[in-house]
Parts: sequence; structure tokens; C-alpha cells
Amino acid sequence: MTVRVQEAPFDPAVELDGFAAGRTDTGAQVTFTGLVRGDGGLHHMEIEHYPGMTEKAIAAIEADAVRRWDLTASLVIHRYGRLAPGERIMMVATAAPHRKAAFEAAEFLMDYLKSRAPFWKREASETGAAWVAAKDEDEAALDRW
Amino acid sequence: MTVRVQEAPFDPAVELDGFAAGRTDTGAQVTFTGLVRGDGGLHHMEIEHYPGMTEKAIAAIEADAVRRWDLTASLVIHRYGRLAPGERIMMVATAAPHRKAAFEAAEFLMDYLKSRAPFWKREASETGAAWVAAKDEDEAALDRW
Amino acid sequence: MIDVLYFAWVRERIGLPKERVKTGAATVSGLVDELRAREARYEAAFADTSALRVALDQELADFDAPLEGVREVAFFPPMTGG
Amino acid sequence: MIDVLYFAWVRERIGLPKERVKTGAATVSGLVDELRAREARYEAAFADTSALRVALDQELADFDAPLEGVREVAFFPPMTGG
Repeated sequence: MTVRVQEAPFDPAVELDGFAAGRTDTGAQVTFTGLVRGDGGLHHMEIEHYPGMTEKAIAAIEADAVRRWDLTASLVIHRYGRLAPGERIMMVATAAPHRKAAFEAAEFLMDYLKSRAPFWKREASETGAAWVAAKDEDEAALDRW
Repeated sequence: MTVRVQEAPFDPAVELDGFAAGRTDTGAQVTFTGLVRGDGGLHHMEIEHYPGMTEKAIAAIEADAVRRWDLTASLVIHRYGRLAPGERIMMVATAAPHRKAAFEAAEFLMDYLKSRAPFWKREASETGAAWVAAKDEDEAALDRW
Repeated sequence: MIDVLYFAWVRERIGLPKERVKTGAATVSGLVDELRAREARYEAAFADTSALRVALDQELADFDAPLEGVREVAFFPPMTGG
Repeated sequence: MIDVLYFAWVRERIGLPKERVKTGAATVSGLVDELRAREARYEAAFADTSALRVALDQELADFDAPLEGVREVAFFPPMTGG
């Protein structure tokens, strides 16, 4: 279980290099990477977070995933600060003996990170900047777990 | 859309390097990697396939995924031949504007590759070798699509 | 005395990220009422608490949660991470 | 003449990966009956066709599919890829 909250970019290839490496009890690895889309003339995005709480909230979500599924490894990295279109915002990775657990745990982590980790996105375009509103569908996504 | 069927190992980091790169319409990337587990004293695995049909079957599955979901990129790599515990068997990657499509398409690809692409696994241990039997649950997994 | 933190548009409306507040409120709602009574910018930030979330000592909580023993209260909009 | 391919344990039981077969069968099932009548190793491979899959010209098909115009028939167990 690894949690990192950072301003700097990250490289999924480097992060995955040692992920669940040298183990022979892992049959499945799933990764999710979230990127900044350039929709609607987005110039850049700023992500604010709550230092201290952020790490604790993500660790609690990850611990919940480990309780629910048979995982051999998990990883969450989330950036804050200023990000341009095309940049990576965050990634999660899960490893498990079987694919179902790896997929479900990765989706669970994503759904909870969206709505329960203290990050707030602000989108800036030529015409101004606005805080991204939470989506009902993101809150509803938690109901399936 | 990329399909590769090969005996040689592959490096997911290299494969992902140019995957959906330089695009700003992609908000989500999902990867799945399948590895050889060392369960029950497995010494190695051999994967047989049906050259010619394999590529066509995977391309058809991938085309079906592209019809069903709004994807900006997809990739399937599957190995054949002899593989040791810990080695990567295959990977799929999907890219989409939103996470739901990327996750669902990756799971769809996996479910169909399991049961509809002409690969057969044979497991060898100290005590002998045996063909892996198809699981009812893998066939049942297709019902949700 | 309690540390009160504001994030995202709550921070922008109130105009500061953090302040020390002397409060006799028993619950989060009581603290919100005290803050709202202060100035228009607080009233603007707390106009609709259904659009807000609160954390007590860095754990998500409800607005009727007691404040006793709490050292840090944070107010912010629904999260939009991921 | 038709190319008939065998994979996995079907290949092992029959003892070869591919052969050219002269057949008058109208359907896959008819071809299976002809092969089964040949020798014990074919009978062993085709004992339970519910445990087998068939592809015609590299597309999955049913056992009652017609053989007319087909150049390549492949028999194999359910796939176990991924």
C-alpha cells in the first residue's frame, strides 16, 4: 500500500516498475490514470487540497479496498497545483491473484477518490476560471460498493 | 486500435509510452496486465494459439469495444509459447474521455479475450502437465455485456 | 480556541484560508451560526450549508456533530478529485 | 478436400496438428461422424462434442453449420486465454 500526494509530475512506467515485482501470487494488475482534458478551451487546471487530511483520507480509502478485496499490492498517486491539458492528474494501481478483484478495487479507489478525498479542481480558460462542481453521478457511483 | 500476438516478452511501460500521447481529449486510461501465477508448484506455462484466427478474433473483439464505448485508443498484446511464473502473459489498455468507458471497455476486452480468442494454456509442474479447463465463471462473465 | 480552515470557493468568499476562532458553540451548526452572524462574506460562504462539507480534526463529519475536544474544523465544497 | 486443424488436447489425442480430409459431409457434425468412424484416437477426441468448439475459416461456428465452400475447419477445447 502506497499513497503519494505531490505537486510534481509522475511517470506511471517508473511507478509500475517495482509494483508487485518479484511476486508469483499476482495474476492481475490494473492501472487507472486520470488526465487533464482540453475541453471547452481549457487553458489549465488548478487543484487545491487539504494537506494532512488528504493523505489520511486516501490511506483510509486504500485500507478499505484492502479489507474488501484480496490484493497483493495497491498504489495511489494524486497531484495538486497547476496542470496543463494532457498532463496526468493521478493514478491508481492494484494487483491481485485474479482479475475481478484487481478491476473492482481499482474502480472502488477511483470512485472514492473522486468524492471523498479533499481535492478541489478549478478550471481556467480564456474567459475566466471556475471551480468544478461535484457531479451527482460521482456521488451515486459510491452506492454500488 | 492495436493488436499484437507475439512469443517475445513485452514491456508495458514501453507500450504505454506513446499510447494516446499528445491528445487532450483523453481523461482516463486503464490498463490490465495478466501474469503467470506460481500456484500449486507451477513450473511453467505453455500457451498454444491458432495463428491467423487469433489476430482476427482479437481485432473483432476490439472493434466491438470501439463500437460500444467512446474510446480514443485501445491496445491488446497477447503472448504465446513458454512462460515462467511472474512473467506477463498479456495486456490490454484503453483510453477514453471518461473513466467509466475506459474501465468498462478494458473489462469487456478481458472477458472476451478469456473465452473467445483462440488461446489454450497448459500448466506444467513437477508432477506433470495439464491443459487448463475453461471456467464456467469466465463464460458467465460474458452475460453482462 | 479552535482552528477553522476554508478551502476552494469557501476560502475565496471568506477571503482567508485559516483563522483562530473563539467559540462557545456546542456543534458545527452552532459555529456556523456564529460565523454567519459576523459579516456579509461569512453569510455568503455559509448561505447554503447543504452545498458544504465539514471535517473535524481531518475526518469528514456532519453539521450536527459536537465540537467538544475538536482542535481543527474545515469547511469546503463537495470534493472533486480523481 | 478440406484442411482440418486440431489444437490443445484435441491435437494431442489425434496426434497431429493438421490434415487434409476428403469429405462428403454437409455439416460440421457430419464431418465429426466421419472422423469418429476412422480410428480410436478420433473417437477419443470427439467423444463429447459439447466439450469442443469449432471454427470455420477462422470464425467460431456451430456444429450444425454447413461445410459448403469452407476451406479450413478447426476443432479445439473451450479457449483459456487472457
